[in-house]
Amino acid sequence: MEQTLFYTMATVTVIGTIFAISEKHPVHAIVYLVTSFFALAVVFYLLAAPLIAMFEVIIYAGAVMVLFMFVIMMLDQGRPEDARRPPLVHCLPALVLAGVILVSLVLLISSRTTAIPIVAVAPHIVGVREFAITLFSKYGVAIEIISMQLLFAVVGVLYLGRRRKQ
Amino acid sequence: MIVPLAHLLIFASILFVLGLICVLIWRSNVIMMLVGIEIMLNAAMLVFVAGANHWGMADGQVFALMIMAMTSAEVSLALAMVVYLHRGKKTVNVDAFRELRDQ
Amino acid sequence: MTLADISIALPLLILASGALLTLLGGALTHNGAVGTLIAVTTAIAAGLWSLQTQAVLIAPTLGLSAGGLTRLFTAFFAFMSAAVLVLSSRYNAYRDIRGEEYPATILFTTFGMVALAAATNLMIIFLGLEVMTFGFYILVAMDREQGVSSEAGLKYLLLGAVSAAFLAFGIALLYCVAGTLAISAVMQQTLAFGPPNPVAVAGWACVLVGIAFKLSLVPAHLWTPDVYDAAPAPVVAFLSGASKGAAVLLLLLLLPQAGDLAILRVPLFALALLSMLLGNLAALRQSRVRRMLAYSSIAQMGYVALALLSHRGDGFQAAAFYAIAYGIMSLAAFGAIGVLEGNGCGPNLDDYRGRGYSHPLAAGVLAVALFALAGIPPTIGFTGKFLIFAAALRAGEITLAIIGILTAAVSVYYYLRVVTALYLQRSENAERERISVFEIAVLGHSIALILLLGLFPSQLLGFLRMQLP
Amino acid sequence: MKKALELIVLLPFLGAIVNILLGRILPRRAVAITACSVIWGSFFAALFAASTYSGPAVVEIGTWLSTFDLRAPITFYLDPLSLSLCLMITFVCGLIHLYSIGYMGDDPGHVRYFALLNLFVGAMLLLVLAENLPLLYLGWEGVGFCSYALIGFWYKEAKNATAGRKAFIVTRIGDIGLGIAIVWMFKVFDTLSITEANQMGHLVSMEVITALGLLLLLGAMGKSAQAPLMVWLPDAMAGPTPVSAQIHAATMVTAGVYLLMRMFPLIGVSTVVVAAIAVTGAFTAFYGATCALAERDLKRILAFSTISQIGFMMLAVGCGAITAATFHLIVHAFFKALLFLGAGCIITAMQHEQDIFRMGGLRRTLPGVFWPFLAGALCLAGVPPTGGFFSKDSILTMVWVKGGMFYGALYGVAMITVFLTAIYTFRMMFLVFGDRLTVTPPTHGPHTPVKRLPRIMEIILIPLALLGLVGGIFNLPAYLGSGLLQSFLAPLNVDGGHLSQATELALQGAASVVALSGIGVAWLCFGRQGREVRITRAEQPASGVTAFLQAGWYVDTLYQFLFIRLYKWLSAILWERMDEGVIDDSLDRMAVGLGRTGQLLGRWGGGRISAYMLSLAGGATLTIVWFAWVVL
Amino acid sequence: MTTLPVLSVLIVLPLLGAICLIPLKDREKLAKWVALGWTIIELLIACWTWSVSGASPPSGAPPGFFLFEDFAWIDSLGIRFTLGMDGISLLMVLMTVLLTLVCILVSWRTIHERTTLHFIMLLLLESTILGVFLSLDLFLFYLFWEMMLIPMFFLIGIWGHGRNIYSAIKFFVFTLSGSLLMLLAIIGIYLIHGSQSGIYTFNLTALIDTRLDPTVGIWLYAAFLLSFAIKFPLVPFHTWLPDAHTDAPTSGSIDLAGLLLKTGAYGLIRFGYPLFPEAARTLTPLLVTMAVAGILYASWIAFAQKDMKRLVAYSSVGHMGFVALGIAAWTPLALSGSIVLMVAHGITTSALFALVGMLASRAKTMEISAYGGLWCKVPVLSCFFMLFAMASAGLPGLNNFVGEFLILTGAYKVQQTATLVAFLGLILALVYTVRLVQELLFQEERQPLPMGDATSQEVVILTILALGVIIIGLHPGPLLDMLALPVHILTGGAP
Repeated sequence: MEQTLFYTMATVTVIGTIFAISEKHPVHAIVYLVTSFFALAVVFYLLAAPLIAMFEVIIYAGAVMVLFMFVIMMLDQGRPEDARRPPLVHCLPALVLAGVILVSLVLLISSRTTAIPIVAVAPHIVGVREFAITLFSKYGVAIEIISMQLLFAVVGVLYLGRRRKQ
Repeated sequence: MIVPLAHLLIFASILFVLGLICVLIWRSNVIMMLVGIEIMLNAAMLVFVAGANHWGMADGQVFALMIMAMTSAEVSLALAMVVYLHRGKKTVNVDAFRELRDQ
Repeated sequence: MTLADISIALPLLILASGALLTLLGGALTHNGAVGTLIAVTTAIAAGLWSLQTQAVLIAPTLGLSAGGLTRLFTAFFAFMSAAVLVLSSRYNAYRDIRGEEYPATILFTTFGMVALAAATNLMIIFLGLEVMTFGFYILVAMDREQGVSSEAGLKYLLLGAVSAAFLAFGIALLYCVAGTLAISAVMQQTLAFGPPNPVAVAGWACVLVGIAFKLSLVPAHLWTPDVYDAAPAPVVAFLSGASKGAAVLLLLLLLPQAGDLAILRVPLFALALLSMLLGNLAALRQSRVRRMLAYSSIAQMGYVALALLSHRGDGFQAAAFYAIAYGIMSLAAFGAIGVLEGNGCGPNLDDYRGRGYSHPLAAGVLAVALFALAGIPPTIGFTGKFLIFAAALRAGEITLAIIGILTAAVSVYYYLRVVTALYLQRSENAERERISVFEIAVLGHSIALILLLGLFPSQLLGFLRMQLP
Repeated sequence: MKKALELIVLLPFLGAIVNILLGRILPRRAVAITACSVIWGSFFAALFAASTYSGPAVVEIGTWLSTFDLRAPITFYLDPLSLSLCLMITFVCGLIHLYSIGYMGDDPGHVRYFALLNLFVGAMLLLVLAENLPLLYLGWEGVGFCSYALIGFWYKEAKNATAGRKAFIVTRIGDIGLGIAIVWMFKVFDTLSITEANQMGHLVSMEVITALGLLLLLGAMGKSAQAPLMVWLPDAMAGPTPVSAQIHAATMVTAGVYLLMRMFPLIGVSTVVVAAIAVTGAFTAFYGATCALAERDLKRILAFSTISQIGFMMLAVGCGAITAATFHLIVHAFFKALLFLGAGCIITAMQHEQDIFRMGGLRRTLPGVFWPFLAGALCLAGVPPTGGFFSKDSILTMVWVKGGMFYGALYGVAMITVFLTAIYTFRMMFLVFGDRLTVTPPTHGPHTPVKRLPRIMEIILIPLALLGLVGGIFNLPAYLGSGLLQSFLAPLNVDGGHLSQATELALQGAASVVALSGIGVAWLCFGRQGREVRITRAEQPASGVTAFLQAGWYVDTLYQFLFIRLYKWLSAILWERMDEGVIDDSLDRMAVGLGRTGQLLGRWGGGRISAYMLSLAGGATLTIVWFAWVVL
Repeated sequence: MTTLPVLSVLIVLPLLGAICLIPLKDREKLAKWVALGWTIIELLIACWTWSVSGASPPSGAPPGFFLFEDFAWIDSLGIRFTLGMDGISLLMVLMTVLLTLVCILVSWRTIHERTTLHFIMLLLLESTILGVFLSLDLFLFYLFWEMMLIPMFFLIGIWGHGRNIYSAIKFFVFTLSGSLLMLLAIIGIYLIHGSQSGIYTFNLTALIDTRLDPTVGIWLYAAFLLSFAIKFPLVPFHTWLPDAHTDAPTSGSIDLAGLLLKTGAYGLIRFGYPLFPEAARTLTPLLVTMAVAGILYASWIAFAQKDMKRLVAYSSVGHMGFVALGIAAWTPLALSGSIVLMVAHGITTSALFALVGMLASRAKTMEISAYGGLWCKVPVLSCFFMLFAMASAGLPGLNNFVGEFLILTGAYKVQQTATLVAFLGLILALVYTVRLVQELLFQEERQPLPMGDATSQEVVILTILALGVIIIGLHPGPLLDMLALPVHILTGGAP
């Protein structure tokens, strides 16, 4: 059951992403992407990370994508008549490079010599409590750092967004 | 573990590469490039979560959270810059910005 | 949180609170000088603290370390940022970059570097690196009067984000293999002796791509000239000196813990080779001084890669030494360029004509820095190159050493072009040099360091030898 | 003895130094007096040395080059040969110095002149007295330099300067031979001492000795203007006439002969060398005589005759007849100096006209010159019983004594040369002194030999004439008593066998007949009637044999084409094509190429973010693929 | 007295002098006198070292060295501040201080702008060159070896004329390319020695004992040789020299010809051969070929030159070919000859450059064809010119001859053919010399040039050099004695 759900969701994610990147219209692309992220959130959930799944939905599919949408609208990129796909010349090298990378990665990952040890203990669900303990004790500094970064994102954006002096 | 780790990793790799493709082909639209970067980072998050699940540790999930926070900061800055640049050139085509180059 | 924890984390705390204070002070007084003053004080305080603090290896609970390398580089970053702040004050006034955001962001960037330096696990490393880069995204684009500077910012940001994605993906793969983020464990398990683990190898490939971008190694170097060209000169000094140093430090934190580095040899080899060749060749006919120095920086990082590659011959020490050396040299070079530009000097080589006589101090510093970059004794650049090539030969990297030294010979040409313009060519401009006491102090210190560490590197070397056996 | 030797050499140098340093502030007369007095001082020192001479002596004066196994101190070797040459040199040079006072009467460069002249004498004496080869070489090059500077003394005319240059370079070619011989000798003998080397000949193979001998011969060829390096001497006449007399007739040009005589104990054992010397000498003697036959320039005639006479000396050396060679060398110095000084008088009197076809009747106008000149001519032509006759005859005799096909042929050549010598000598005599001045040169306008000569110039001719005429007493043939020089030089001689008095007399008779018949021929051609015809004919450009001879067998032209042009051409080619063109340009091109490559590499991407991305992704691809390749 | 580190003082003093001059930027007159005083002090110290050259060697000194100083420096890398003086260095040091004095005097009136800077550069150059001649530590040697390029670069570039920038850069890049490879070789031998003995050191005496694999030895030596050959310069690495000389100011030319070129030869003698005896022997044919080619080729080309300085520059290449030949022969005689010729050439060529500079400063041209008939216009200068030209052509009794003769004598024993060919070079040398003399001094004046005869200052300069020419030519004994011991030791004799 879970496996089936997982594979389904994985397929949805991949297809959604493919649609997103091949869609000529940015607004549609964002919508496909939101779909894909929802599916990904399900995968996270299946991987015993409910918190991350929540954040994925709230932050990514919610805030970030809305931000994108907002900017698209603001820059007036949402008009369907302007939208066109990138020409094949642009795609070809990208596809070749990406294809090669993918093949190599897949070969490496699926190699029989892959020696990621199978954990002996029974599948262990990481609970919110454990997550929180790890987050705030072990990686307390990381919180500090990331908070600084968010602060300075604000600073930077404000600085850039400030009207130029005449 | 519901599925083998390798499957998860391959899934993530596909996502990552799709993101890369998006970055590479959408030179005509910087917003789509940013979207591609988001996809790549999501792939990374997926790997972290898979690893956390595999090892039964929370570290990976924490890392995923950090990535999420970091990307949102980056995206906001990037979008601000796009808006700022768009004011000057009225375009989102990245290749239009090539005043800096070797003569 | 014990006292030891606080003692170790204090530089971070100082910098963070300093950044906030700067913002606050600027907002309250509407005077940029206050911000700068606070920022400089903070930076110096952080640097001093880290110099005097005890050598405690790992903080009990925070997961930060205070080993020798950490303290050395923390001080390096902190003093560097103080110097950059000092240099910026007049330059920014000239370029009309106002506000407390600038000093605060410098501190924030330094904060990232210091975090990276103190890291004991990959997460802090990653975050520190990203914070640093994030700070630079802002700094590079700060000069809003120049349209191109935001273009540079965009280029840096897009490439930086992609490389960050690579880095994250790579670290994730490593995590999958090792099951932990602690550096030593990850390094031991992913680069163990015996047949390599394919997933780990894939992870390392991605990590290398990310780091190549930070070090601006070919083929991930293309942003460098553009950013160097457009960013404010002190920012370039900081970017070139400190951020490269941080990237090198990252590798120095990781690689010595590894079991077997053999698998990384060929990629590093290629990166070093291409960077040395391309950097030095592309700089030859540059007409813009900053772009020339950008290519030079690419080449210099090629030498660092060569040093890292030669880890079996004390290459890590050489790399660490050279990272610091390069930091000081670029501080001097771009500091001097900043002063010259503040005096109305244009970006082209031709604009530098005769500045050696009309602006003797700044031009003198620039000339010494260039000779140092070219590796002419008795400068730190020479000693650094000497160490690198000694390491390369000791490790048996003879081919690369020979190519490196030949490209170094070629590189002399373009450094000399600038010196030529400064001293050998004439121009009619007879304006007086405007340079503040603080700038003189900073540039003077950097020159003194270039010469003194070049002639008497014993102490630094001995220290590095202890840290990186 | 040591003091005397030191004085002999040092005095001239002293004079030179004084004149160089102080010449500009000293009065004119003082310069001349200094110059002359040091030479005469040197002569008296030589006389003193001769009077106390008791046997060969090696005297070390000071150190010079000395390191490791190489020893070349300043050491003099006084033996009969060097002593007699010293006497001759100081005496003749002393006279010439005196003569110069008159000759250089009002020339502005007199300080330079006398300084160089003194320097020359010093160097020449050093050459003669040197006990080791480097020291000899020092003198050797020293005289070469002085010759160079003095030939080009009137440097403002390019021709003179060029002549000096030519002399210097051509002799330097010969010097190389000497130089190589020196280092080679040092290699095989481990010594540079002449006396020691002369005794070590048996230690090495004959091939080496032959090679050494030929190298020395090359040196001698250059210095003594022997074929094929004789081309410089006629041109050297561009210098002041006393210089020609001193350097290019009496002393320096005989240095080559002296060198061969000096080294004869070593090289004389090689038949090849000896034969080569003899052939060189005979051929050069013949060559010089033929050229002199057609030459019109008074000084050049004398120059060719010098070449020819030195050829005789070489021939003598080639026969092992050291005494004969020395004898002729000394006597030749007297009469040739005489002839040159006389020519100097004539030329001065004729206001620098040197073409003998434009002279005539000087017998009456310049009697004080004519008679000594006649004496000199008789000596040169070998008319008995002048000194010239005896010295030349002793050479001919020695050639005869050697016998055999080879030397027989050489004897024949020598006899022909004697004949030719008589002809050209008296051709010159008749044209210069005979009859009266007939032709008024169209270019020079009418000129009459009115210029009064300084008395001293004519006076100097007399002692030289006397010495030339009676020079024979130095070495009378056996039938007239003992040969002074013969016994004096005995230790040096390689005994060439004995000759009955009858044969000797017969040979002398033959020689004198040949010489006299030569004079006769000259009389027929250039005497009273012939003179007019010849002079008229000389107005036309020369043709045929005359032209050939006048051009010195076209040797100069040949060298011009073969060496000089080629050298200059190649020099320019090497510089422009090779040095600038290939070596330097290839580096420049490489530099430019590197720069261009760099430019291309820098333009990679052209500022487009997409290209930057592709580059980054490409790098990533390569890395990952490479890792996959390695691991799988 | 022995406690004072004289050699370090010798090196540091000019450096201090240069620093002292910096504040005198606008007081050029004073700066000149200070620089002069400083060089004279330097000269006196050098003479003092000469006076102790017979003294017994201090403890720890390698055989043959009578002054030796050794201080700790970068211990972790085995680098020490080791200086030593033997006869060869002494000679070179004397020449250096003398020629620097000459340079200062030559520049006295001819440098009109940035005078103080000029003197600073001269002092810096003196210091670094002295360092090269005194170092016994390879690292230290290399340090000075490269440092000396900087002042030279500025001398050519700032006060030069014509294509001075091109020439300065060419000079720098050329010489640096060679020396960088040498740096690799230095590190190489350091590592090999370290791995063999366990002691990592750059000390020359220690490194001499390194056992080298033949192939490795050859490669290392080749790198050294390349570096020295460029400095020498040997054909075909010589093309920087004519340009550099032609465009340099007089003092630059003097320093370049008199001192910089000598460092190449000195390096080969002091480091090249002793460190790699076997490789040097193997590569001797190469060195000999380059030497002989240099002698012939450069002398030949010199003939075609139209520019006086360029002609003298090419003649330098030819003379240095002789030096190289002597070194290649590596017999006591030839080696002493080479060293003597280094000194002799230093004096002669410097004098010629000084003279050419004096002429050019009057006539404002370097073209040979502009001159002519100088003898009657400037007799004193001409007289000196003749003297130095003849010395350069190897006239016996003058200094060059001593060197050339010893070289040829010594080399003939081991390199017969090459020596024979080298003899031809003597002819070629004479050919271009007399051409120069004739076109300058003799013949009619070709262009009316404003000319005054030598000033008293010029006479002083030229007299100093002329005395050198004549004294060495006639009485080389002291000089040869000075060299005897070190040369003996270098060529394998027991100390």
